[in-house]
Amino acid sequence: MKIHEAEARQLLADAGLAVPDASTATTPAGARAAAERLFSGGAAQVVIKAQVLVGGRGKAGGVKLAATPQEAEQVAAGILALEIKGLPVRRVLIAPAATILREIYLAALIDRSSRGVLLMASAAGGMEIEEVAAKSPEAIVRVVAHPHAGLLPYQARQLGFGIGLSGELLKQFCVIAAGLVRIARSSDADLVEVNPLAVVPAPELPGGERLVCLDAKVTLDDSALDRHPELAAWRDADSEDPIDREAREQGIAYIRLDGSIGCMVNGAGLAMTTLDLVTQAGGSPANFLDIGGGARSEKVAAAMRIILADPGVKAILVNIFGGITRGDEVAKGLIAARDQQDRVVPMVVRIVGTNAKEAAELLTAGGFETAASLDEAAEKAVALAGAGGAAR
Amino acid sequence: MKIHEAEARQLLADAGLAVPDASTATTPAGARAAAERLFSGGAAQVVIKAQVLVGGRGKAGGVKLAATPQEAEQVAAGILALEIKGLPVRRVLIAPAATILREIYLAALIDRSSRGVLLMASAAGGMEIEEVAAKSPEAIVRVVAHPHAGLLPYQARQLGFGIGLSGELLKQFCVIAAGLVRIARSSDADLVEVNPLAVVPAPELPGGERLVCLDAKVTLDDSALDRHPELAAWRDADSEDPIDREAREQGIAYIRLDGSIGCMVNGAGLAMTTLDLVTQAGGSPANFLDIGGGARSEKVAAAMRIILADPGVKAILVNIFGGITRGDEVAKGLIAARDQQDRVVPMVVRIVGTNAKEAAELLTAGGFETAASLDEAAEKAVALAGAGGAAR
Amino acid sequence: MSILVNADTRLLVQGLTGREGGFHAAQMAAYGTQIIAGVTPGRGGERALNDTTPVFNTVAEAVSATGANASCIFVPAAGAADAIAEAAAAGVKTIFCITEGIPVHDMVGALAIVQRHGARLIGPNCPGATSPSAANSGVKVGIIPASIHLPGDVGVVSRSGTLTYEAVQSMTDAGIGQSTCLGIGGDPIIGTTFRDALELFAADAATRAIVLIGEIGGSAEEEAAAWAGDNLKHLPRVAFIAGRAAPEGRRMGHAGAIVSGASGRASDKISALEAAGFKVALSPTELPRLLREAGYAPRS
Amino acid sequence: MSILVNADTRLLVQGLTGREGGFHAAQMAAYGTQIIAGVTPGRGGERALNDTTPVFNTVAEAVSATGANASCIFVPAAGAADAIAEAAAAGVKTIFCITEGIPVHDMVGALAIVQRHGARLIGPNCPGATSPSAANSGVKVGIIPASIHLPGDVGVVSRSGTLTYEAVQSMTDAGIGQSTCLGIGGDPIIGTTFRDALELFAADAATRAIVLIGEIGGSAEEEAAAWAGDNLKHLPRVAFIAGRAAPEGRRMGHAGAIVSGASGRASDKISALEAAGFKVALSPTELPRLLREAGYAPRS
Repeated sequence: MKIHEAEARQLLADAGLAVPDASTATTPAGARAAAERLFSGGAAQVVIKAQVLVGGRGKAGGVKLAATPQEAEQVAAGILALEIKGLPVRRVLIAPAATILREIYLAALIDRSSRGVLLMASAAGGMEIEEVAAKSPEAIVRVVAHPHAGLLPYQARQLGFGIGLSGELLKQFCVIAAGLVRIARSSDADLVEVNPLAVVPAPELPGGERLVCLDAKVTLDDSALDRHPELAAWRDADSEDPIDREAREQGIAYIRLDGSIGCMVNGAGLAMTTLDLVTQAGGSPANFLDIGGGARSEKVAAAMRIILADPGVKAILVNIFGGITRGDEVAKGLIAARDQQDRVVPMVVRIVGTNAKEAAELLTAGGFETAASLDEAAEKAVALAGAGGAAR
Repeated sequence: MKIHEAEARQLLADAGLAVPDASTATTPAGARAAAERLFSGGAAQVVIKAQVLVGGRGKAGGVKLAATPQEAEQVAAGILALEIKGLPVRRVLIAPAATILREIYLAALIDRSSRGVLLMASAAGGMEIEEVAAKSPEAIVRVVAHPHAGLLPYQARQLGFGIGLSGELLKQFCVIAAGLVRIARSSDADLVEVNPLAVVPAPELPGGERLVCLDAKVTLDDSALDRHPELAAWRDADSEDPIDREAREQGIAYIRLDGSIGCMVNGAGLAMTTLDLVTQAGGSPANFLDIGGGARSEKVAAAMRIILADPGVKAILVNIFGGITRGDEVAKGLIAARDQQDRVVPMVVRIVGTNAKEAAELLTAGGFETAASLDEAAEKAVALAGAGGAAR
Repeated sequence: MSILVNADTRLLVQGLTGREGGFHAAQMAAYGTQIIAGVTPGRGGERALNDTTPVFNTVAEAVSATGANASCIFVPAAGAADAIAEAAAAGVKTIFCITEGIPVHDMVGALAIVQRHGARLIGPNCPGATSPSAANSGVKVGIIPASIHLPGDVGVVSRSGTLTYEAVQSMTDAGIGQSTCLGIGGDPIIGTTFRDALELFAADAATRAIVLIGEIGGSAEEEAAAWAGDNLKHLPRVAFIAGRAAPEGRRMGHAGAIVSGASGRASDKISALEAAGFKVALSPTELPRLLREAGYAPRS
Repeated sequence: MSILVNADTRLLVQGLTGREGGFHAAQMAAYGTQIIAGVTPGRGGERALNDTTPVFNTVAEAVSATGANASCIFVPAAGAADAIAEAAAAGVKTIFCITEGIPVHDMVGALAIVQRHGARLIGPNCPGATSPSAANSGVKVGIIPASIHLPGDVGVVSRSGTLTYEAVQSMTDAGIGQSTCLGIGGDPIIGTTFRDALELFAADAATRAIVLIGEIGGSAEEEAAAWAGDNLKHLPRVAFIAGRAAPEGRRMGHAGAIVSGASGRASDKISALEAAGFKVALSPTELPRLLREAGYAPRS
């Protein structure tokens, strides 16, 4: 689960890291009030940032400066009227604009290869890390945190020296790096990214510079949300599609796509394969949908509702390989679902494995179109979707 | 550093463990007031416990029950008048008396052999663990906590099942066992012991029983006190001998003994050996004293003051094997110390190793009695102490 | 003979008294697996599987009483990482974790404990492994349906569940049997990787060809291909990668299946595997034909 | 030839730019030890030891630039456990920690990391090790004064500092030289135990007799004796235990030196050592005589 910058900053601040004071607002007037507080607190300029769960908001005009409360209100009004990559902007963050001397990239993330929490740092902050990785991979310094003890002090120093820091900045960097790992572990986050981690003037300190976290991106592990109700409450239900929410609540993995063939499959790998074969057969899948293992007939009916809620669906392909899941349960669910449906679309069903024979009898009795192999099912589905099978 | 039961209970309570509410008092009237609070809170009886940093206070009359506030005042007066193993009782703890169904022993301690935090549990609580170890060693269940992750849930279960717990009590036990390890790690404690961990009636719970920590013993790691100022503040300066305090503040390891020969040595092992050889030569050491490595002349003078503060000292043996420590520095310190001294006692000095020659010249010029070998030094010291060399 | 599970496997089932654990343990036993103990904290002293199998409170007790050398874990997600650590600390050397939805940070810790004790974890969120055997009864650990297997000499390794069944069924239908069929699980952090599995198959005299079934996300297929290019030249090898049609940035069901930026794409995996001498199928049904084209022929 | 330190030792000094580190590194170099690098965070790029030795910010850099294979740590107590972990993680296999006063829980963690990386720690709070050598220059790591040593073939292992010097001096005075003289440290949690040291000496062809110098507290001497009784029969062996006169329950300077209840008493240790064939001295000065009585004769 992705959380907004505002909440990610709060996690950092709660961990004692240097994050500039900021507020959020859902209205231009609110943004003005927030800006007034910051200006009276000594800010020379404020930055107003769209809170949306997609990247690239800067290029989309979602991040702007303002020099007065009035300007902040106008700028916020503009941003709150935006839609960025299809997502409406419902909230903005208002923070003092910093004088940035240099930008650093720093992130703690779950890493598959090392099977641990990987710290990545680069002196080339501000840009996307993928860009740095492509242009100058040697500029990225990596350290894997200790699996139980977190980031050890020597590891933090290795990272900091690795990107050329020293003295007071190095010390601050080490505190922040260890803090990111602590946040990742205590919040069960897959990713805690600070970009930019900015070097700003600090005349009061030896060296005259300090580090502040100017942006933060945090992705939480869905499997661990149960034990963090306070974080789960941050789910942005407003920006979640109602159908996506139903799927989540039913324990169904559902991703809407742009095509016309609705797919219902058990197992993520098989579901991806089904999409691949539909595409290969010249069709265009309307969704990824995994009903999971051992699904009962009620879940099958829910999956059907979810698929049909997409008006683009012109045909449905059901592909079940029974293992834990019993084929006859799925067949019963399909029959029940069809009876409840308002909208009728052609359907091809392929059920093999556990209780496939019982399923076949039920389906034949119910007049369903069936298929023996996955390839055949994909071809039939494409044919059923007809001319509408191409991308909408 | 040992801390009192009252503070140990606070550490447990702060960690969220079940510890009965208690107060401390330094006067009988204070004890009465504390008891009044507990009686009005529903206690049927209260227990009044001497707060002293030695074992065996129960047998010494330092733990007593009272059924009324008046009785609590009288009992507290009696206990506050006690001296237990030479230590005056300056404070008592007043807690509700529990109805104990069974007693369990549980401790987390630094274990040399496994080089980790060892958990020890026994269904035979209430007695000293050494006694259980001697009588029925099989009754003690041991588990070594993970070096970084603390006590893992399965380890806590192993301990609990191992002493015959199940159901609700097992769950509570697991929480407490993990809590002791957490306290040991977060407070840098060498030992966190709960004895008894009592099973008491709890009609409100399934099973009708629950666990409470009725006594607690915690020893903190002296080497880590610097990073726990809040715990270091618990040092019982009142019950610390002023000479012990001076030694501690000077970084000198000093233990007063009962004999007549004061010893000044560099290195703990060599200091113990010096005591052994003095004893073997028929003498009786007045102290263990290790001036540490690299000691300068000021520290030597401080050590001399500390030794001479003991009126039982009739002779002094100085034994220095120079490595980091320079022999001439020690010799200078001895000369300076002698000049400042009120009391003159005979002294034998043996300095070998780094700068021994320079030291010998200084000592000879100063008219000190010297010795070549440790054995010779011990014999000379015993002779110098004369008839007074036997135990006082 | 096979990898990971065989006639010497003395299996304990953690969570044997649960619904899932009990059901699949019965299936395993029916296939021929020796199930010699169960562990459910608080149920020690009971017997399960029609009164044939003792249940213990702790894995340590179970191992010391029965000599179990492998474990299959059906413990709910909140306790599964602890169950893995318990098995490893008790000296179990081969640990299958079927449970899905284990928090990933729990797995980081559990895997470090597994390594510390010199054990091997398969999974989590994996279907297990089956070694069908013509000579005696086969052995299966986990939840792969018994019906899809045929004794043989092709090693199958896969990140997914039902897709594996699909692939194995198509092999069996074509008369191509398996030495061992292994599901390594679809989570980002898993105990045994594709490369680990290939190393095991390479050292197994009974395995004469390899089928690798991967999917988008991560770079485990690329890492396995890099190793196989140098070390697996002696074996015919084919592969299938699911997710060619998957959009970027969306997690396709499996926590591990996501294309992020330039990494995890099906096309890169397919290129890497082809460069390492794998023939890559466009559908699981093509695998039998490609195996033959790669030079594999079932023993008659 | 010796144990732990020898002519192949390529030493890095953590804390080389500090007062203690600099002083003792110069002493070591003068004795013949190859000091090839120093590490002090923030001082990378400087040179130390009269401009002969490069200083690095991290151990990893130092190892990769110089091929150091051993480290000697003079870092203050608050950072010493981290320095140990850093050395182990950078691939240094033999790590001496001289620092005293390291919090014991820090050591629990550091030792686990040392073990995880397959390294060996000696200490902390130890004087180090010296391998005097007649053939070429000797090697010493740590703070043992060079002057007390004589090349020879008696292995010395001890928990204490100056007591060791006392014992070694008495041997040297009597014409008995040392293969290696090792101080394992007086803390409760240490990396290399008496038993570990005896195992190393037993495997060292150049060691023909053993001197063990123990003290009250813990049971490391008993554990070493139990092993030696079965495995050290071929070597003459003598011991000394400090603390016969120590009272119960008081910590005698060393954090590890305390008699608690029935454990840690000198008498038990002496009995255990005698049962394992050690001759036990009443004073360090008796060690040379007892060595000879145990059948040891210096090679002429």
